Amino acid sequence: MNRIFNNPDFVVEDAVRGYLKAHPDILAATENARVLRRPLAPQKDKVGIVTGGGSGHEPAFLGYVGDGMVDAVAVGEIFSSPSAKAFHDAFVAADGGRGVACLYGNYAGDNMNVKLAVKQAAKHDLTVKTVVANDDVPSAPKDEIKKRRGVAGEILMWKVGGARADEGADLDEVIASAQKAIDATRSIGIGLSPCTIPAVGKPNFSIEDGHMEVGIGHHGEPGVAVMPIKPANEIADLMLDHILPDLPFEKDDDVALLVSGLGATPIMELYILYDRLAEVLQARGMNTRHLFIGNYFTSLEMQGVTLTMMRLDSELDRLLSAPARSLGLTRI
Amino acid sequence: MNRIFNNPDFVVEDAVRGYLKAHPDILAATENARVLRRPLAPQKDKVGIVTGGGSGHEPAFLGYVGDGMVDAVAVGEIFSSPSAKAFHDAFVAADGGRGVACLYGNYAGDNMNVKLAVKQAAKHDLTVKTVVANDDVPSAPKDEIKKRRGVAGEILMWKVGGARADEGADLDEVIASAQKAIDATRSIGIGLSPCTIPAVGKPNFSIEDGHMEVGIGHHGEPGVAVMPIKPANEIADLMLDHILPDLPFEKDDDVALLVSGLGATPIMELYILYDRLAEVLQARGMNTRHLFIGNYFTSLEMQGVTLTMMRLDSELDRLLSAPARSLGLTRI
Amino acid sequence: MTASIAIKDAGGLVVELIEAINANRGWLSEIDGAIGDGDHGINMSKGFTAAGAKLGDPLPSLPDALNTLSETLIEDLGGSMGPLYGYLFSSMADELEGQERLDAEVFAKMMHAAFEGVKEIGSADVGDKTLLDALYPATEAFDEAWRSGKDFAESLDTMSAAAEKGRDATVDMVAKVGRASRLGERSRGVLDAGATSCCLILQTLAKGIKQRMQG
Amino acid sequence: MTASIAIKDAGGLVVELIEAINANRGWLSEIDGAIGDGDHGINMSKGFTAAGAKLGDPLPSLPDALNTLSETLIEDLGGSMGPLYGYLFSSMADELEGQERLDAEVFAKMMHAAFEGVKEIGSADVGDKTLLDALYPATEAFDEAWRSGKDFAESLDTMSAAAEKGRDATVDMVAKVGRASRLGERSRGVLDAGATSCCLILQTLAKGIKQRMQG
Ligand SMILES: Nc1ncnc2c1ncn2[C@@H]1O[C@H](COP(=O)(O)OP(=O)(O)O)[C@@H](O)[C@H]1O
Ligand SMILES: Nc1ncnc2c1ncn2[C@@H]1O[C@H](COP(=O)(O)OP(=O)(O)O)[C@@H](O)[C@H]1O
Ligand SMILES: [Mg+2]
Ligand SMILES: [Mg+2]
Ligand SMILES: [Mg+2]
Ligand SMILES: [Mg+2]
Repeated sequence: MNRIFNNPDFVVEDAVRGYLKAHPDILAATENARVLRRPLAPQKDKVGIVTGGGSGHEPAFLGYVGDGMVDAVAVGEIFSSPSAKAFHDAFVAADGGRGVACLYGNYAGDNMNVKLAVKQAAKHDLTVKTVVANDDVPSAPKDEIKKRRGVAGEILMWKVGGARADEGADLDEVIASAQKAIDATRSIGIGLSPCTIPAVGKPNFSIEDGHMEVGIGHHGEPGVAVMPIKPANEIADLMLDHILPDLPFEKDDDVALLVSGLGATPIMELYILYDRLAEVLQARGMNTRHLFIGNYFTSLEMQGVTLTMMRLDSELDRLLSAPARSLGLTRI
Repeated sequence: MNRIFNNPDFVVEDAVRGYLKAHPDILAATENARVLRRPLAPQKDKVGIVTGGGSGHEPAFLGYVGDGMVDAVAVGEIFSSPSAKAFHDAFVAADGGRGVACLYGNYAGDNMNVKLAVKQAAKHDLTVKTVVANDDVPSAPKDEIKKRRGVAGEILMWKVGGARADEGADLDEVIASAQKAIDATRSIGIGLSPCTIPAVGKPNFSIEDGHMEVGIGHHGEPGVAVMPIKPANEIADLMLDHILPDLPFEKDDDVALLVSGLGATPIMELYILYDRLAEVLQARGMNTRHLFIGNYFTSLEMQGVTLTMMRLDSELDRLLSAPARSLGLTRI
Repeated sequence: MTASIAIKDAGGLVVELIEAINANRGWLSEIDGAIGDGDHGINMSKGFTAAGAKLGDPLPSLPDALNTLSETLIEDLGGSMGPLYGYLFSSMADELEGQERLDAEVFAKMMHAAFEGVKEIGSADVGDKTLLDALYPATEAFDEAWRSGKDFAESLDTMSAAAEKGRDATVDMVAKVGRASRLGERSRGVLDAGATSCCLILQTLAKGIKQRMQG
Repeated sequence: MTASIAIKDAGGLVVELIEAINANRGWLSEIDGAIGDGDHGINMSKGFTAAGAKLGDPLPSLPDALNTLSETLIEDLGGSMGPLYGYLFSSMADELEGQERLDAEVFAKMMHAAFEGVKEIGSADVGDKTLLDALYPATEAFDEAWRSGKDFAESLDTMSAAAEKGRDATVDMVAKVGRASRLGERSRGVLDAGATSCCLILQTLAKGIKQRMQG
């Protein structure tokens, strides 16, 4: 394992300290070392947006704290939910008096910790409502859609929720828009190599050389199939075959597209993939109105890629277009 | 090799096509498939800024085409100089009538091809002047400074040159500012794992597990020492030990800092490193006025990191602050 | 041998739990690596070690020590283990409230409370290949042994054996919750990490209580 | 056996060069991998193959074929090989201008011109562990063999042997230019990739010329 860290048990602490030193204009500390906030948060009379999750997915989650995005974030260990207290303290850091929308991903740990944190907040009359992202198509069949994991679709959900809150919407309206966003979003990941948590010191799973895992999760959760690597164009087709029929996405749909590397995939390969995705979507009569290509939601140094698509209505389109400024996503 | 491509001999073609489809607002095609330009280029009465280099370093080089940055770029094969014709055609694409500044990195192939291209351009009365970046400290001793490679310092040179051209400066002034920029810049890379060119199909060199190569080049060119990996803090110290005395950087200097991953290094590790860099620079009384952390100049899926520092005077400070908009670097 | 121990002197049981977890850190992660993400030992070790640093000297009473452990897990650890083991230990501590001695009756209640606590927060069922699959048979076995006339120490031995049998039975189960559940049939054939740590915890508790009864 | 070949029928020599490069693509990259970046075979193969596609049918004359190869390398290939081999082949073609037959005199001039062309654009010296270290001894050896009374074919054989000796001598050299030069002493002990491809090219030319003389 050839990696850069000091004490493997404190990589998160060390990295958070670096983030705070590097970006004082975007990230501010709170009393809880595992909670960061926008310098402007809590913003009076705006619904607070909170998220949180395990580390190792940078720029997710803390990189989406910013204007028009997330107000406060709870930071977990590598690939592990933040504590209930961290979520709770993030709620407090984000609350401007109109309640807090906690928009997070569907993982057992996050579910439990958020549940405890929301209970705790209620004791202090802080209203928190939640939307749990479940955009990862291969993680469960459609009739068990509530079991699906949340992946890079969360970013679009935060963008929508953050923009809606900026418009002055109340908590229920923000929650409704964020829920609509994730309900209209589908993702799939392809894994090409595993990753190593520094404290573990060895890869968290294995993929045979020359093979790819279709439907892999952000922590290496197994996918639906392992097969010899196909050419980029066929990988693109395969990914679309999984997500297009699931929503379904159809002719004349306006869509947002997010292609994210999992960490170690060369950026040029994302563009090789996009070249085909664009071709197919155009041939199918879909209209890509928002496009994000890069390392938006990673898994340490895993190789692979995720594709996320959202079907837009005029509201989602408007909210995705609204200005935002965070480390991971900026709209001017 | 678990990677995403179609024909390994056409990864550059396929990726360039993807870039053009993805970012029509930032990148425009030219008649030469290996030359991209800003949609606004050639801009009348502005000195044109051109760069070029091998592919596999994304977002370098094409990701720095944009307003306030580079007007046209010549795109080479993976890790291989663009052809003389590509450089020449990029000059033509960038020329708004006041000449072209070709700001590129010191590699044998680039030197030869630029030399041929400049000759060719002169035949058509197109004046091209060059600055060749040589910021990579470990690549040659100080008394052979002209032999040093150009690495991520090129990005800061493009930013300075692009901003100066935007101010309406003439060719000699742009060249002088870009030269000043690179003369005030020092870099060093640490390599932790090799990378694989798809068409080669196996790693381009090897680093023993648990070891790091100090002073490694962007194509895996050997560094000055291979040693067991040190903790992040010691890596930071070691990097500073190489570059601070070389310029030298001193107390009360205003500096710009760029920490770039080589492709597969998790972003959080760059921040772990930065945490220490910031501490040392502050202790030494230096003032970091511009900071860039991320995958700014990569080497496919290599693991490792480069550190680049520029000592600022008021002109360089002003030019780095000027607005810019490109895929790799945006300043509002 | 007395059939109970003094609660206020038994805070050391938590120290022994911490030691047991740290000693098995690598093994627990390895088990988690087969069908999970390979961090169970790290998670547990980090949480338990952090709690250890807060126990203080002299050691607090058993319920205070359990509560310190629980709070540290819930507040600082996160993950799944924070809430799950946090609830497990606070539920145990709750049953010690108002007690001076830990005897078989109290221990039986602690086990039931622990089981209910984990079940409530985690919404998993027995058979889902989780730590419940060590906890539940252990709870039942202790009850039955005690009711059938075995003494406290013998009942603890029966419980330890049942925990181990429960743990080993997870090999044949298909995971229904947690990360491993996405594997479906492919999750069969290996131990569950949480059941393994739970078995370890229960056996360490049993051993520590028995030692204190002898002392 | 005649001591010259008809230039206008000899465009096939370039086809043979392309075939030789493609057949050795992997080997050339492997050599480059030891102290360079492992792409020499890929670079050469891509450039030469692209030129092959432009040669047309029927094949052009030797100088036209060499110029097509040169232009393709310079215009399309890039890297170091584009300019270096581009100049090498255009310099050779220049010496064929106005000639009808390629004999030993003309070939000697081609070799000298090739050497000067590569030296000019690359600014490397003999002994720097580059393709010059195959090209220079080959040029000298051909000259000397011809001057000492050997016939064209024998002189070509002498040249081929010298190119190979020059190539092998790069093993003991320390690279002074190109990527490998950063290795310093560590660049000693292995072949230079460019010298290897250059030797291959010269030997393929020699063999092709000899065959045409027999035919
Ligand atoms: N809902 C649940 N109820 C009980 N135990 C659970 C539940 N979800 C997961 N577990 C247990 O957690 C263990 C994994 O723990 P750990 O690896 O520390 O967390 P994570 O899965 O977040 O990496 C599993 O082996 C399983 O026993
Ligand atoms: N200045 C030069 N003059 C002559 N030959 C050179 C020069 N620079 C490099 N070479 C040759 O180029 C070869 C490497 O070619 P190649 O691998 O295709 O290019 P790159 O180094 O750009 O990857 C070296 O082995 C050497 O023989
Ligand atoms: Mg985990
Ligand atoms: Mg090369
Ligand atoms: Mg785990
Ligand atoms: Mg090479």
